[in-house]
Amino acid sequence: MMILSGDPPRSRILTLVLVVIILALAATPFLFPGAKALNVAAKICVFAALVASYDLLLGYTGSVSFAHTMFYGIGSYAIAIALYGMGPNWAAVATGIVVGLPLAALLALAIGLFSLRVAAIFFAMITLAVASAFQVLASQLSWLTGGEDGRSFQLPELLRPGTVLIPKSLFGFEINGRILTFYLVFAVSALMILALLRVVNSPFGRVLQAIRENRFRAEALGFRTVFHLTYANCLAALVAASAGMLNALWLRYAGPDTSLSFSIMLDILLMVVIGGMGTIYGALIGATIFILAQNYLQSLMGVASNAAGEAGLPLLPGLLHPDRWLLWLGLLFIASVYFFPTGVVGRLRKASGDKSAGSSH
Amino acid sequence: MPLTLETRDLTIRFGGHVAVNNVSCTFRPGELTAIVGPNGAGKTTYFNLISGQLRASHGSILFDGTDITGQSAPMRTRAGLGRAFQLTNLFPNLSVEENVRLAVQAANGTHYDMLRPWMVRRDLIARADAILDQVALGSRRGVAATALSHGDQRKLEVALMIALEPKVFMFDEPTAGMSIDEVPVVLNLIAQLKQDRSKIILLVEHKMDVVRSLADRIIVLHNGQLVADGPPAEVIASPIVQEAYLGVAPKNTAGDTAGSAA
Amino acid sequence: MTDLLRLSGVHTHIGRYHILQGIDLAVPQGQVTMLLGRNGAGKTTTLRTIMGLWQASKGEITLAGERIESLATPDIARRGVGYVPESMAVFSDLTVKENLVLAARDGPLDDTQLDWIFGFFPALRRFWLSRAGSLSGGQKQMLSIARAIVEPRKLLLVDEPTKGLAPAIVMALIECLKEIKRKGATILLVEQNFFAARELGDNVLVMDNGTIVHRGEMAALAADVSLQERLLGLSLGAHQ
Amino acid sequence: MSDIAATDPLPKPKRDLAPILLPVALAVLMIPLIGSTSSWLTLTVASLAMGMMIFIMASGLTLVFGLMDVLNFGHGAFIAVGAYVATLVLAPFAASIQADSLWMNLAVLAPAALLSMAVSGALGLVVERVLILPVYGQHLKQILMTTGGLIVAEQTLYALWGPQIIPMPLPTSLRGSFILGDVAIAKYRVLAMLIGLAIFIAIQLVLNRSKVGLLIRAGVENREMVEALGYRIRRLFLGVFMTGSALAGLGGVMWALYREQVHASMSDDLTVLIFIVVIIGGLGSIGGCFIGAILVAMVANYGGFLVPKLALVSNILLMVAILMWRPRGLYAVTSR
Repeated sequence: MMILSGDPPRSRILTLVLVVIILALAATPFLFPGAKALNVAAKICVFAALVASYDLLLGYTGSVSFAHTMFYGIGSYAIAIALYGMGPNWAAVATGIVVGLPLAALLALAIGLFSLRVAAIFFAMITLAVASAFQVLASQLSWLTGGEDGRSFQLPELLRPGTVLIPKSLFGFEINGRILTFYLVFAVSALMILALLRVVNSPFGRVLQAIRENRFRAEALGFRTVFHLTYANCLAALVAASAGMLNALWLRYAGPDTSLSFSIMLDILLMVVIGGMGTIYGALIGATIFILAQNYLQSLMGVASNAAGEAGLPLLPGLLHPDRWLLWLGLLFIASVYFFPTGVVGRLRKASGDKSAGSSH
Repeated sequence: MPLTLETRDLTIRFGGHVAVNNVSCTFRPGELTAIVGPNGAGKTTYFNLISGQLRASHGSILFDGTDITGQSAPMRTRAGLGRAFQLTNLFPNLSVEENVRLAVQAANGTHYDMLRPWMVRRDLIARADAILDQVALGSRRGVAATALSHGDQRKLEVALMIALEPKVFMFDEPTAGMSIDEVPVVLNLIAQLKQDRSKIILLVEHKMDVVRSLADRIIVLHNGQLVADGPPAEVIASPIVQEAYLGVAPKNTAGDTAGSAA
Repeated sequence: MTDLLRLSGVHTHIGRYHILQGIDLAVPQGQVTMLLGRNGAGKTTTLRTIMGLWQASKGEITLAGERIESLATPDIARRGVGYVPESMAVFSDLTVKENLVLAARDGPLDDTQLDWIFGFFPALRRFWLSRAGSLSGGQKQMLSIARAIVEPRKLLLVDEPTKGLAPAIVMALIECLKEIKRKGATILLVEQNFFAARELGDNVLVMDNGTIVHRGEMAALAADVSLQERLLGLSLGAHQ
Repeated sequence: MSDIAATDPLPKPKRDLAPILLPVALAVLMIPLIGSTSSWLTLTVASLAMGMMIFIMASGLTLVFGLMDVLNFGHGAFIAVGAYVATLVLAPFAASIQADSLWMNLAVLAPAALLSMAVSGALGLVVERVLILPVYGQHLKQILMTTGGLIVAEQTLYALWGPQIIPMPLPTSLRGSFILGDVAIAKYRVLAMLIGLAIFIAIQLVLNRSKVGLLIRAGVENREMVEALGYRIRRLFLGVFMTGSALAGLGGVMWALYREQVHASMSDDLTVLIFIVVIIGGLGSIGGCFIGAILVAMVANYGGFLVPKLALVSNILLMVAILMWRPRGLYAVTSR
């Protein structure tokens, strides 16, 4: 109970689903052999944390930010540039962290103090403008960021796939640097999600909800709401940057497509909405559903596109082409905002709430 | 030096309309001042100026020896100005207890505590529950604020102010829209607060019986101006108040020959 | 005597707040019906519900025999209901003329209409091309009323026209409303100023907590001080 | 008494001139900084032309927000759609475009622009009905829905036209420059400026002289009261929305000709630019939008000339500066 900060899932099915996801993620190296499964699992971990931090903003304070990938990108690039420039050692990793996190926090502070004073709609527009400027900046400063190509780098010795920590002969599984990296990603993501769960259920988190509900009244109670919102914005930025760092470590690469593009922003939005805004748990569910679909449905689209092409159907091959994945995502997004606004977690909680309410009478 | 709250030449204009016009008045502790006047006289606007929801066009507000005219609403609340709103103004989807706990938390200075779950802050919860019992809402603590009856919402509004532990209590029509049997709870509460002679209490109220039973002093606002100030009996009897409060008696109609218009 | 407007069992929710809790009222043709009550009793909500600005969640509203509770606001207005809201709500960015041009929905303003308006409110002629936002409170209120009567209306809904106005203006307004009444208008008028109410009203309805708690003739209420005190909390008179 | 039969004159309404003077002051300030008069003139004309095009694209967005409190994050899609649709006409009649005759060029260009406006206007109808109506009054969902709409529109364009950049050459008669002494002013820029100015004047005339315009201005201020006077504001809104979408489409065609290419992602960059314009102008204000567009274009052109590296973030800096000065934009629409 304490580890969940007094905010249990409040639905038996939801609890079950969460436990299954967490166990499956934890056991991926042993249960699902192959690089793809491990990649998918790591991506789910990273995005669960990233989306949870976005939920802190969207679900708990009600402000829409389009700059979340910017912070994610700052984290990714900080690690990538440090390891690229300083070589594969732990000092470089530390440098990336020491430079990246404060940078993200400072930028979030500036944006927050500047645009959270006025209407929420300003915040959305300004974050969009800032994020797009940042994107251009990152591609222009190619001497630093590698431009469109991004930066590939080597990991410190310990985290390399070639490093065997526990040989196969001992337990029947080989534990190598790659698997260690995965557990690093898993553990840090899990810690961040638990920390966020704590934040939203802390006295501070309640103030955020109060601001979402009635900002005027929160001010009348003596809360300086701009500071609270800015705090939340910085916190979300820190977690997003950390998630970006994990992502870079896992991919051994940072580039515009993997860490800065607007389509990642859309992915995050979709995961929050599918999972359920304002629940934190929704982040894990949303990330899992979305990334599984992305990895396994996209190849299905390719098959369908080819089939349609061979059958000589007009237009369909183009629409079903795997590159048009985003089209279907957009449609799914609109449909879920419209028909499914409380997301999976909201639905499950409502179902169990109805049941328990029904049984008590 | 005892606590004082003073407005000097306080004025606010909206476009061409002067809603509060040069109001100078000093409020002292241990004295419940009722602010009366017809609708639109500027009473709520006057409150908004004092508590910081509106900024004065002219004049100043002094509280406890400092000029607070330029301070934001949150800062004034922290300095000790408590305000209950006329139109119910709560956190609709949070529970009754959470509403009060937020106010307790604000009074407590717990703004950025983000590492501990709220449920371990038993001190905050206990205080919130005690206040809820005080306003007879203890049995409703788990209900969402929006699900309360109108009267209960008014009580919750008052509970939020009490939880702030202010030095100045500003009640804006606390009993408006309450049913007859709910009114005494709130009135008793105000009477109780009056016992503590160190607090300043301001009350905007339409019901004259309420004003008469509670007020030590009445000030009358009319068209944004302060037109009378003094002990209740004296103020109520003055002709200017009769006119301001009951409306304008057309000159051809004597005050008492009512109802012959049709 | 026929009733132009009838509400029966009308409930209105705003968000999750249950504001009107079963209103039954009738506004007779050609008379002024006063709607009194304390702050927060639901008077403005009643007018807004009739006007369709808030949807009644339950109950029937009939205007001249036709059900209107599910019509949209513009369609209710087109059936001849004029509305003077509490906050005056003149279009302050537009001139006085432009405000009235909009109010004359079915065609250009003609001289007869203008004479009729200027007859009531000569000040509007003076400020014809001024921005409505630069008018004083009383002038805005007059423009707001003028806007509601520039075309013939079956029913006028007027919400606290004297609120926040100086005594002299209040008297002038009362005279105007009386004049409008003499010309045969049917009015449902919310008013806190009891003298104004007494001068204008034929009938009176008193609201509290979203229901009607008293209905009768204005004359009867005006004569009965204890009833006034009980219903309206107007007890100053008792101390004279 | 004085209140009714007031004899004292009304206070003259104060015109807020500072924002209008801002671009003028900026332009004057640049003369010594840039040094050469001919470069300055070229840059200034370029700024005005670019500003007018941005204004055409942004005007609909700001009006729609002012009137109905609806913020369409997918507004950029209309721009791209407009540009793509124009290629449907311009590609088959490439010969007429290349002919060195103003009339033959215009005979193709005008129908292309009209078709673009018609299609993007019609798309506006669909977007309003499908995406905005269901979440009317809910900002959060509006942002999400229209963002989704933008993605779908962009991807559909890719699916229909392919991901490659489509060239859109300027008609021959619009190429080249007018030469005035040692100053060269591109013909197309002059045309863009004239069209933009004409549209700005037309919008101002409609808003100030017609009853529809009165209704729009009144609606921006108080929607409910317009309805209470018996006007169906939803239809009016739909009309404004479709007009705004059509103008965005026209702006898309003009922009594509300016850049001589069409690409679906052009809507992304322009959306950001338009948002900046709408924010600094003051959400809902047409005049502010006009000045904002010119300012943004000036900063981009002058900035690009003086400090090329800074050009990328210059718009953000402009926005920050303006919002420090007036947190709600140059002309804050008072009713919100």
